Amino acid sequence: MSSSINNGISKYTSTITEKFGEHVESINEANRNEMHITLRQLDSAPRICEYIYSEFHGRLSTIVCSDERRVANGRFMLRYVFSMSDDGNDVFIVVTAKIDQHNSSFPSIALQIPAAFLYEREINDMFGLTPQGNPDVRPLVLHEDWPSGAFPLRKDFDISTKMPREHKEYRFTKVEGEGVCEIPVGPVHAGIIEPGHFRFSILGEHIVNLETRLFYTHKGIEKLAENRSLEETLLLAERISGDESVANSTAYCQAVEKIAQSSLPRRAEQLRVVYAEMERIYNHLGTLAGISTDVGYAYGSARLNILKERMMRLNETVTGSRLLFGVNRIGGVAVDVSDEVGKTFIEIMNDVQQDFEAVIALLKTKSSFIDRLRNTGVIPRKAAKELSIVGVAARCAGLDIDVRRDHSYAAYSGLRIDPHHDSPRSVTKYRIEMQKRVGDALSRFEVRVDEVKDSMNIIEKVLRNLSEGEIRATVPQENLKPYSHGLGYAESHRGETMHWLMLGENKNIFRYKVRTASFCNWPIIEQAVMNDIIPDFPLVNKSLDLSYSGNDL
Amino acid sequence: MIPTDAPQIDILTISSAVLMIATFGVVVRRGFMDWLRAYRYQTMALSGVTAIIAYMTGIWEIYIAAALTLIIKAVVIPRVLLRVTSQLKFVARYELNPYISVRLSAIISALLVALAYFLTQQVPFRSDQILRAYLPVSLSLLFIGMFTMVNRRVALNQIVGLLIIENGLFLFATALTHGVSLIIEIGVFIDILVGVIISAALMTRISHTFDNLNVDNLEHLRDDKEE
Amino acid sequence: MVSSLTLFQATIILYSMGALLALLLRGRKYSNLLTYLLPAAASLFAIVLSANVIFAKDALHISITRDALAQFGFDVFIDGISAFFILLIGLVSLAVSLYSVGYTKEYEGRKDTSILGFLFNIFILSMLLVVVSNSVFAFLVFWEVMSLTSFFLVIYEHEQEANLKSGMTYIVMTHLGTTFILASFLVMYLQTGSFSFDAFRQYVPFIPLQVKDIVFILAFIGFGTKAGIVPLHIWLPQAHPSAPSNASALMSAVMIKTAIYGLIRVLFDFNSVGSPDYTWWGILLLSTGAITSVIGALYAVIEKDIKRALAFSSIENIGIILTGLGLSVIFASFNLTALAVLALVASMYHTLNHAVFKSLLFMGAGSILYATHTKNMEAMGGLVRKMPWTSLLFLVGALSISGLPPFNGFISEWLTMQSLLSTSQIPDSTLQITIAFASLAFALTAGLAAAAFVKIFGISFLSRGRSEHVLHAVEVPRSMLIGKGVTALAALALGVLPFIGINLITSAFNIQSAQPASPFDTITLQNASGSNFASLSPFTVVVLLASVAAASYGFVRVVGGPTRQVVYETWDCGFGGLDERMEYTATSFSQPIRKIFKAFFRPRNSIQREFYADSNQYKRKTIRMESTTRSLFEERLYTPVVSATIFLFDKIRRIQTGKVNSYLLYILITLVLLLVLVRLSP
Amino acid sequence: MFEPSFATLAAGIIQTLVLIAFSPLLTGVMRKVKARSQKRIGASILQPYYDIVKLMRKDEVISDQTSWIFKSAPWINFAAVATAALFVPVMLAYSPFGLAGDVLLVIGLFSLARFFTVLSGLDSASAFGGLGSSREMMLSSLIEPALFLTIFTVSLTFGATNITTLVSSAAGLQQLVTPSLLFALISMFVIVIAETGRLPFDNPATHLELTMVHEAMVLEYSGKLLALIEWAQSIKHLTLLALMINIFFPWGVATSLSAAAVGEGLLVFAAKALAIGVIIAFIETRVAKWRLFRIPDLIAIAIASSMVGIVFFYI
Repeated sequence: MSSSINNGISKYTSTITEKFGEHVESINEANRNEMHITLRQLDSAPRICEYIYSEFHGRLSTIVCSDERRVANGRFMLRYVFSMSDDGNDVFIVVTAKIDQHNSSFPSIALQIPAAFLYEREINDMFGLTPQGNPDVRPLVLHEDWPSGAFPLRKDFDISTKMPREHKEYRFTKVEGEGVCEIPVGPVHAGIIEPGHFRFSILGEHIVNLETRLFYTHKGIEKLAENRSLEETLLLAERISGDESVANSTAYCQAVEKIAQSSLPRRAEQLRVVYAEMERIYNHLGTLAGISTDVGYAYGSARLNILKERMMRLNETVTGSRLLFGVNRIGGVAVDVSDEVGKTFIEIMNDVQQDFEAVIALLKTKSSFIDRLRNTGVIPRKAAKELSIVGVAARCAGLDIDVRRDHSYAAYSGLRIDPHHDSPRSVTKYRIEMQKRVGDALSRFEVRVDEVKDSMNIIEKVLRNLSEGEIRATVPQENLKPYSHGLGYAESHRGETMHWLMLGENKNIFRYKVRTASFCNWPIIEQAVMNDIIPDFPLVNKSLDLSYSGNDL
Repeated sequence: MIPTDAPQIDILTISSAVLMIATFGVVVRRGFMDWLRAYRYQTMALSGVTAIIAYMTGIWEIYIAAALTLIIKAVVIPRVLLRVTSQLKFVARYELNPYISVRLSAIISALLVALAYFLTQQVPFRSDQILRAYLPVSLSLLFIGMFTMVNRRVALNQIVGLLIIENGLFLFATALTHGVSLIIEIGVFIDILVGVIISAALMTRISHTFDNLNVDNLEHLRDDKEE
Repeated sequence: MVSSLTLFQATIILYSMGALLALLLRGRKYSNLLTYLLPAAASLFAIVLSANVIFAKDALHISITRDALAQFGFDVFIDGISAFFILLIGLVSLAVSLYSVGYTKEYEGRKDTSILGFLFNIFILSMLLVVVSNSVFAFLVFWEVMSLTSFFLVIYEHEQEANLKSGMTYIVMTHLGTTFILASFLVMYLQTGSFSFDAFRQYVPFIPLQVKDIVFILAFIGFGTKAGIVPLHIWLPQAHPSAPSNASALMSAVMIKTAIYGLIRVLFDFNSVGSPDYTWWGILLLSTGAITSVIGALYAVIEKDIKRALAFSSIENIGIILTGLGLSVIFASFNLTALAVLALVASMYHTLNHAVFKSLLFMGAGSILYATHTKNMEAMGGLVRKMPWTSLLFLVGALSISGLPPFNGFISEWLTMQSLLSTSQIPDSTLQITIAFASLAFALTAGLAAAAFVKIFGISFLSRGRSEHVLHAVEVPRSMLIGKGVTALAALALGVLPFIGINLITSAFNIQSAQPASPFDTITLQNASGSNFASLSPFTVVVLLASVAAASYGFVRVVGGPTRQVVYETWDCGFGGLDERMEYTATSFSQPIRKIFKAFFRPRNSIQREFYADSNQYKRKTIRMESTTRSLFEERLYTPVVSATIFLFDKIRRIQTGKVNSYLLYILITLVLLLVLVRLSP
Repeated sequence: MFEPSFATLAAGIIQTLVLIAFSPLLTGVMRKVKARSQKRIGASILQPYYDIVKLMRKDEVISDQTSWIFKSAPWINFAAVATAALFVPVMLAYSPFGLAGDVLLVIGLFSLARFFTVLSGLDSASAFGGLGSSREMMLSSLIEPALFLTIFTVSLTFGATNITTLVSSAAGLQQLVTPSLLFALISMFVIVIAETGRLPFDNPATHLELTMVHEAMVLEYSGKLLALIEWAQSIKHLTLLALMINIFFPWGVATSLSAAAVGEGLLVFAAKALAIGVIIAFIETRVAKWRLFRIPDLIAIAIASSMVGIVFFYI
């Protein structure tokens, strides 16, 4: 990993110093692509964040709060992470603000940066820090039965505390007007799916408003990780969401590797790409099958599910796990792919690809199928941008966001189409394609189909050019200093996954913040179903493929 | 009420009914691919009808016309259209929002059929069996084709109306004259073929030019949205 | 055997006494009871009177004409047709009178109930006198009395501005109608030289066809206005709901039938439609009927005011009645007598049925109003547990009006459908096809009516109460239940034993038909080749239904053993705590239909969202949804006409100084036009 | 042809019992066909019977918001549908109750059943029930005209709405296909699919409450009441198929009461019902559920088809 000066960072540094010099305590660069701006005063955070958001076009990637009262002179720390990817820059701007421990509130940025809404509510729940100026501070993570005054992510909260249950009421937005009624759906659903509550306000079939309520199965992963060893936490990371095991473990491992400044063998990086794409393929196939089920087209879903099953069996043959558990290790990967396995892999995959293309061709000529998808659940591009949604959901609305390229990791560099490296002709074509996407379920369907084919090509390309050598490097332990921190990220099949890690004493975890793609994307469903009809909701939901488990950490 | 001792199967009326059904199959489709497929069936029915006319009149030329119909209209024209339009995006090939909803246009088409029968009732040469059976059908085809053309917004889908009209004309001519001279027929077929190709090519151009679709416009277009 | 005259006198005297006592006994202890028991007794006499006329053939003809005023005589003639409508009036007013004993308590202490009682009695009496009048003068006088009393009933609650507006629309429209009726009669007078209906009967065959056409058109518009045909229906859904519910019941169930009575007089009594010249009369009636029924049903489905929904349903049913009537005229004009009889029976059966179930439903709606003080369905719900008897009786009404077996609505709709199916015997294929297509409207009406009444019953009575209006609702007094019970029983009787209705109609109209001779016989229709076209025996159906139900209960019991039931909350997806906001509303229920017919309803949903900050449109402070539909007739027809009229009057006022009475102008213009036409006609 | 006698009455009742008893089998076969065509093995074709028996023995959970309507609706539904089945010939060309009611009565009884089912959906005070009820009424109010027009066409052709007359003259028809019947058949086929809530109108196999039509209405039912509803649904399906088969494909129907004729009639009927059931099941796997507000288009096609049928009849 090179430690050369990142050009992007220096550009931002100068502007920030110029504009906000008096508010900034320090600006420093860390972990190759992180630019840390530490503020003198908490009050200046909104201004500087908004500046980065509106002038630099930074995308709010996550907000990390941590209780560092015992470490940094008794303070809560707020870190606003912005992802910068314009002009081919690979930079994360981290705005760090300190909250005095006597102060139990911080200024909200949610009205300026809509994406901050959920983060601020989460912080309000978990740390007891109130976002001043945020009109909605209803509990998000902790439900009505959680007693007030208990903040689980504060360091003085013991994880084994037994909490008494209370009974309060959660207030949903009420739509005024005669004839409007509500449909409460969930948390228990008719199918075998995870819990989540949807509150529709409807007029007949017409959806007037939708509010989601999640976090029914909050697992407390961030709290569980505290004081655990790095290896133990890897197991935890893999289990955040069963179908995103590779993405999450990759992101976690990369965070650790970044802090340790370790570099990986080429073969390990390539294999990480292979596993990540394998995960993407079987999940996209599952989602496509789900879309087909939800429009009532059983034949299509049966055929796609068969393909998904074949891919999952292939996962098992190659890695020993259908869900690709245990493939990543800190410093590399745990499972190697021999040449022989690689060959059969490609063979089977090509076979699947042929079948896949046949099914898709069938689906695309089925007008009853296409008619259901077209113009259903349209994600407005503006909303997608303002709510900082990621992954397929963003790409289907024409937002070109892909962590694999924007903040290229593992062996992804050069594998994705990149406006700054590829030929102008192909880039123009790619951009036109992007602009044409209208954000409906059909776009999502098509984007997923493209990505499946794409992933298959990537795997084939990587496997054919697999470097020789080790699959795991030793991590330089001396670099794992107490209270050093770093960002890890990966593009799961749902989108950008962010892991922020801060080490404590004894190379244990001090604070582990996970933000999956689902957390970012859940709010968009409330926008996507607007003006749609009720029977199309399951389809919209499925086409967005949001995870409950990945959200309810 | 049909007397139970009716004569043998009335092949003429039934074939005209089948042709009618096939035509409805074309009218109610929204997607380009769907109506093309339905158009193929309609043409097959038409060529069957032509063969029946040939059998009834015993003019061998009409058999050739039937075969030509089958080959050119059921095979060549669909292929040409498919090829020419293959690069078109789905948007340009799918009738999202006709001026009159599909449900109403189905019923209007039925009314047009009734009108066609009503008009041809007055035609004096009803003694001619073939004409009696097919004249109203061909007139219906004309009406329905025109209505379809009027009703569609997507340029490519207006061709469907043209093709229906053309089939109606063909039936009209065949039924009325019991087979025009073969040469003329071949000429007509080639004419149509060229027409279709030109219009399809034109459509492709047009939709390329207007391909930048506005999302907001699309939202308004969907016909099952209120407001 | 009491003579018809005595019965007639007794009826009139009792109604008049009821009216008088209502005023005299103002505020006394038993005033209420007497005010409504007298008309109830009078109604009984009326029913006996009609039975006497219909079955004992004791027709009544009284002439009170003085020579000096020969043209302005009060002739009374009760033949079968009149008697049939007297029966209708008697039956409904019996039920409604009983109902009113309890219902008027709603107004006690708030309003002067003696006025209501007075108007109520006079209103029934005037309707009765309309159908027995045998001269133009008498007819119009009583018609006017009927219109005025009903107008006063509409504005009875004049504190509410909406009611005044309804009253205004009503009085204007009804006078417009009267004008046309008057014009029609005047043309008749010009041709026959007499104002007596007897003279009309006598001389009409000699009137030239074109004049007859004019007479018919005028009468059709005039009576059509009263009946509420589209597009002249505009007053009906305003006026009927505004009146007190007992008056609404009378207006919807009976008053609009007087218009049908008028049409029948013109069609079958003054004229004898027996040649293809009259076919277009039938077509006019049929097409108007088809349009009226569909439009009435469409509006009934989306309406959320329960009484307005019922009023729209009345329009729909008038459409069905006119459909039957039109078919009858068409058949008659082709000399298909048996079919003409069938269609007439269907139409009259529906007239009778509609009187029965619509009064039942309006009384039910009145009961809800009585208990909850609201007409808005969105505020109701859960009444089935609070008002079990009312809900049961209302359900009978809803089932009947939806045309479901074994209730009476099914019989008349079945007969109408059979009449429609029999049009294959008309020797004109264009007409056949047209009627076949028109039957589409009829079937659509039937489907929409069922949707409307599922909604009305389901939203008002079932599930959870939607507002505090229903919290304190209790079952209505017994007298109100008896009133509804009478009509519910009639609905069931007419449904299970159609023999009653069919025989009544055939005797009243003095027509021959091969119909059931005994109560349990089947109705049988034959096709052209003499085999069984269709037959129906509702009684057998009821027996079969009952035995199948019993058998299936036995079977389930044997296979399944005893049932153990656990009462639990409605499934809420584990979220806990369903409340009244989480059940379907009336607007939501009808939204799909509204959307499908959006070209007609022009629905608009406007959503206002208020945000905390413009930069964040994802967090809403408030959301407000307004959903409206537009009334095409008001917007496209009446508003332009009214503004044009106002414009015209403005102009006239500028020229002339004096006030212009609009009705006089109407009459004048119409008369002049008519005279010119008559002059021009050969 | 058939003299009213004890034997004909008994035969008529037996044919109805056959229809009622075998209706779940049709459901089972259709499910099996669907499963096979989706490359699944699928449950036994007898599964609907197991379901019904099991449900009948289960306890019932009744919502505390419901009224007597909820408890009586399944019974009325079942009784109305089973009574309607009495009027429909199966393997005989007549039904003994033909004089008591015609095809319009059959439809009336179905409407009665539907009326109560829809009310029961509203009675449970759950939004799902209301959703289902509202959709059901939307569909039925549109199907009504399509159905009536189809009957119009058929009754024109055979000169009756009386089912016995209909089937006898259909069976006696020399000409196998007439154009108007062809159009009526198309229309009838669409209606049967719509009335019985199959794809593309309604997905009987879905678990998504928000997309359901019929299933959403009966979501609150359990135990015996649910068994009745499911069974009634099967009976309705087979009754409509029987009506369609005997009007449009009456070949082989028993026109006399001999054992051979009846046996043959039964076998031929079973074959035809199975064939149509398989066709419907196959269509179901090959079509996606249509968008809710596109469904009227399909019904409009049925209506248009009947209209053209009428035109063809009068020509």
